[in-house]
Amino acid sequence: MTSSPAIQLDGVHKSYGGGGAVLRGIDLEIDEGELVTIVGPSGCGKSTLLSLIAGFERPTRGHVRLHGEIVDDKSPRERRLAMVFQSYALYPHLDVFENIAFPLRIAKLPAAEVKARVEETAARLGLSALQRRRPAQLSGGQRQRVALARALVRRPSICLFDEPLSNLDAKLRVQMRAEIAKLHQELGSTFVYVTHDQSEAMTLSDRIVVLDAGAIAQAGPPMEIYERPLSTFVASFLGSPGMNLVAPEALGLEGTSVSVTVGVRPEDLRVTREPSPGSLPARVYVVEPVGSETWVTCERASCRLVGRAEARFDARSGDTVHLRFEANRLHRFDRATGARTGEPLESLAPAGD
Amino acid sequence: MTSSPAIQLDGVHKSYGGGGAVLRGIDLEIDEGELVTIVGPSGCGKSTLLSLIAGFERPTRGHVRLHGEIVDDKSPRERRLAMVFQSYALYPHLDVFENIAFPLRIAKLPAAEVKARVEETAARLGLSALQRRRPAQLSGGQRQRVALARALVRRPSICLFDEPLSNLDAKLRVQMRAEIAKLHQELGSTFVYVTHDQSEAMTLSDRIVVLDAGAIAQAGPPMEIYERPLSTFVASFLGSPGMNLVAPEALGLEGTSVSVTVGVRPEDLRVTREPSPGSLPARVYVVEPVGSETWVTCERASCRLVGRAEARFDARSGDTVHLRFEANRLHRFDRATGARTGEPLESLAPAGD
Amino acid sequence: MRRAWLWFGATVMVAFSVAPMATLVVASFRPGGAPTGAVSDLTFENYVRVFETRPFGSVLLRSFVVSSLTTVLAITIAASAAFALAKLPVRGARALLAFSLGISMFPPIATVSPLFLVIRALGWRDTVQGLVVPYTTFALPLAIWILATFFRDLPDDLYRAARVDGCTPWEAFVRVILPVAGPGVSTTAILVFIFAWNELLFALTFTSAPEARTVPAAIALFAAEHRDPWGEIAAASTLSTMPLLLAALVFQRRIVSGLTAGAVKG
Amino acid sequence: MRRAWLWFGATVMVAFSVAPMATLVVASFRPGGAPTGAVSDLTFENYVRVFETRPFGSVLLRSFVVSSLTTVLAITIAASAAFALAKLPVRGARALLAFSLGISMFPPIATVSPLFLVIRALGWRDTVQGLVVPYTTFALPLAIWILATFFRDLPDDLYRAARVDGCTPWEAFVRVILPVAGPGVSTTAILVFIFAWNELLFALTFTSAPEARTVPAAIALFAAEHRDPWGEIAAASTLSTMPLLLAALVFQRRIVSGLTAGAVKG
Repeated sequence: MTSSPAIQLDGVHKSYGGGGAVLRGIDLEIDEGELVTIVGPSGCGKSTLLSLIAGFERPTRGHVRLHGEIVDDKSPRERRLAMVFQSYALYPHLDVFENIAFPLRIAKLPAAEVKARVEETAARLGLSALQRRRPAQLSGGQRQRVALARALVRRPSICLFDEPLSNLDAKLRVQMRAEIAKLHQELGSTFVYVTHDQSEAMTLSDRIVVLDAGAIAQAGPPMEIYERPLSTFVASFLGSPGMNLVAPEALGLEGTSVSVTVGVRPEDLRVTREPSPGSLPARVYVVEPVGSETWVTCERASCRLVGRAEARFDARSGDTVHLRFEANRLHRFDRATGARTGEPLESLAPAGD
Repeated sequence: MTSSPAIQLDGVHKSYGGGGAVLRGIDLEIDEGELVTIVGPSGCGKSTLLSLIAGFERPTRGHVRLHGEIVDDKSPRERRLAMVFQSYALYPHLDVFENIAFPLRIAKLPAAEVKARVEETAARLGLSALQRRRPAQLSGGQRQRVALARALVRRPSICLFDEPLSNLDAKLRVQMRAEIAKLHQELGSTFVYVTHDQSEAMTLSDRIVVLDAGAIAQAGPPMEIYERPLSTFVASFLGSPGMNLVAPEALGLEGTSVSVTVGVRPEDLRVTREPSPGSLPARVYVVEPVGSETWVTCERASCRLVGRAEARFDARSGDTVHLRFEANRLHRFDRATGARTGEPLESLAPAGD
Repeated sequence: MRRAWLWFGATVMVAFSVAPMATLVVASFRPGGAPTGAVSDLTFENYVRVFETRPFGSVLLRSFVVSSLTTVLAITIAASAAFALAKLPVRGARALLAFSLGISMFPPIATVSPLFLVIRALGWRDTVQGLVVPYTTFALPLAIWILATFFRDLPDDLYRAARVDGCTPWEAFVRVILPVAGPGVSTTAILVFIFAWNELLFALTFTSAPEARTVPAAIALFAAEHRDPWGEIAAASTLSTMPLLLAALVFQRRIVSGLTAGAVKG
Repeated sequence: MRRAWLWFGATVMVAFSVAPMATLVVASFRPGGAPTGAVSDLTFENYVRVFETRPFGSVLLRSFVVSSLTTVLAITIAASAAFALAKLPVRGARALLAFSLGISMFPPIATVSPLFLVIRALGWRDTVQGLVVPYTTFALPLAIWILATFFRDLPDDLYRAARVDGCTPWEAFVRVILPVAGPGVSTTAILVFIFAWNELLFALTFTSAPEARTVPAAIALFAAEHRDPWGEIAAASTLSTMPLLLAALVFQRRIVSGLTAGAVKG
């Protein structure tokens, strides 16, 4: 292990001829052995960031360093990273064994070692029985495993993941997610994982980097970002359903001197049929049962708020329900800039409606 | 309103030359004004089912009836349904107004009425300002709205949805889901909604039809299916994370004379650091924080179980944790057939470990 | 390395296609078509003679009529056929397309004599249809193939959406598929036009009247005359490329985007 | 309606391509090449004469050598160029491709005379390279275009994956792109081979020795002889289609799937 971070981005800009900048001054250090997810809506530049690290493109300004060394002009081959692609990118003319063996064959390893390492990796990913199949004969989940095996067979110190699970169905996605987390624990490699799915970012990461329009909106451990989002963008991006962001009046709060937007997470907003002390009445807009609980979208002071009710919550559109929340679960943002402006709104006393 | 169901499938089989059957004897009635989701993993035949209703294909055996009339030999044009496609299928050479107007123009409505109805529909879907844009200039969410508007402008009595939200990102998907539910309430049309996403099915539907390998595995209201799944397939398909299905021993239960698989939903399996009366010890496999709670995958008696812990649950892989559940939240399935075999396992007393 | 190849390729291309073309144009402006000489020698004499001593005006017209008719006919048939192949579930479509492509690949020199008997039997020698029908037949398979490739790239849902929206298959074709596949259709039309415009063998065999010839046939027969017609050949050749050049200039963007659609990165 | 069109189309196709082909094959087995007559009249006389009184063996060989070399050369260059166009970010790639396609579309009759001067100056008359080089030049643009279309359809990630796995661009091309695009490459190769095999005009102009001719040129010159060679023309034509037919039979599945890939539903 060296003392330099595994990956270091120094003021990386990227723009394509004519168009605006895709990445605007990214500074990021990723330590040896970390699992960092880069997350953001489509078009935020996250795939470009991965391309720059992988070496498919070079930064317009700034530098990419791997293990301390500037690699801007190095080809992907020289950077010796591994990568898992969204489309899997398996070689359709090769069988599973040869797909996994491909990087070793290119590296001209002796046949015996190739065989040993491929078989070990295949076994680890539960592919031993499929080694002679062609990619076309595999299911989506099996292809995903082959892609993982091909990336990991070289025992790379850095492995990049470009939305690797987004072509799988929901069930398999949750399962593979856990397996990738497990692989990371076992291998100790540095994983950089790009996704647009906040739930993958939340569950997998040591650290999340939220990108917004080519710049880092926030970076930190998942729960820190979740509990203390630095902007309305981050607040609404993480969590499902996302944080409610409304005028203070909608939550029965007095406005302070500055214009603020108040945020409250749906799970912190209890919806009940009966009023309770301090609860606020609201009209039901739509009710969405998810099995273990029910999400209720309500209208109040011309704002929509999503709150949580119990599993078999029975209400129809137009009914009156009651909302309750704890003041220390509120977030406060500047209405103009969207930036977090202070600690949760304890100073604002809930008012009667 | 007629007394016949809006859509009726009578023993519908569908097979393609040479291959096996894609649909095997589907019997289904969908009432006027219902919102029915057809859900299942990829390859279960749900898109074929929609194609048969829309009239792109005809059943190999059995009949499709719309409002009581057999329509097997009618073209999509004659069936007068509307449909929203996964790819949106907007006409790229027409602007938003003309896209929405297209079905009315084909029906040769007078220009003034076309204009009035398109503008009303565009307004309802928040597209008024975009009427002169081409589809290529729209975002994914806007395209989705145009596709919805084009389907609804004809005020169809039946509207089909073929995974309409699967190309949107998670945030927008949740938002559009609520809007579709709202549109259904307002319009009172019959909606048939195909999806592979169980959460869409749970939140949207009056009734869910779960398809498995071309046959109906279960049909009923969302909460009924969620709380009383008739097979392990349905049990594991609905809910996220899906139901744990394990040998009775893994939950410290005595096996009965028949071979059973026991199911428990992750939200019914509390994970704590400290033991409590009746709790079972287990080893942590992987920990996944999702913000509002933490999903913990544990290993016990060589089975994996996912349970729910509080938001900032701090455990590492290999730690020992404790599982607690209520006996009346257990489900029992026949191990061989996967079919539900009886009421929740109250008769089986939890045993010491 | 890559640069060296590029230069080598460019040189070969210049030597064997651009240079001959340029020589030709220069020669067309010189007395007697001498390829070299002083700049002051430039003359329009060859162009004048092409029209004065020969029926080159009617030859140009005939070429234009034959090529245009072939294009319209071939594209109309090919577009419908390609649409059916690409979007409707036609049984044996692959085999049919492959068979017809195979037919069109047989050496023209081998079919020209029996085809001549057919044309003569129909009394179509020196007629427009005597060229348009065989040209269409031979252009059709490739036109169908190219169009089907373009149509196939259009998502199926587009056609299905049009059907659900109340279109008959024909309406869906005319109102949705055809406009959306516009660049592909014009590209194919241009390819067919060029094929018909350049075709020599059938034109030479199926026409005998000087006025009924197309441009390539007329040029080929200049050489068969008693005196040396080099300057006139150059002038006629240059003239014959004019319509193509004009069309290329007018439709430049469409052709480039049509021809390179799907073939070039970015 | 649809059926009627189908029958009409089939009839035209039979009348103008299948029927002449069939006539030709029948005529090749009759004395003097008479198109009709009793079945008992069948003879191999025409075939024997083609080889005994003419150098048709060496003509076939020459055709084969020229076409094969053209194919190998054109595919090698075109595949690399198409790969660069389709997968590497080459500046001006579209314009370059469109320009070269444009060049290859000028009437061959217009370029044949100046090209003749080039060939004569290089001393390439009656040589193999005198045909292979111009053929390659003219086949290249279309070959690049078709191959680039095939390569473009391959996902970018495939190339990127090969690069990450340690390949140089060339290794990625040879070990991944080329094998995966196999059907497209063979289809293009066959098209180029057929073009070279059937080409008449250049072959006629750039060769004069009877042994240096290719098949179409040789057949064309049969007709210029003193006695009536109809039977021999038929025999030679039939023979000349044999290699194509054989190739078509051998590679049948590949050709069909290559030609119809992306063009036909299902």
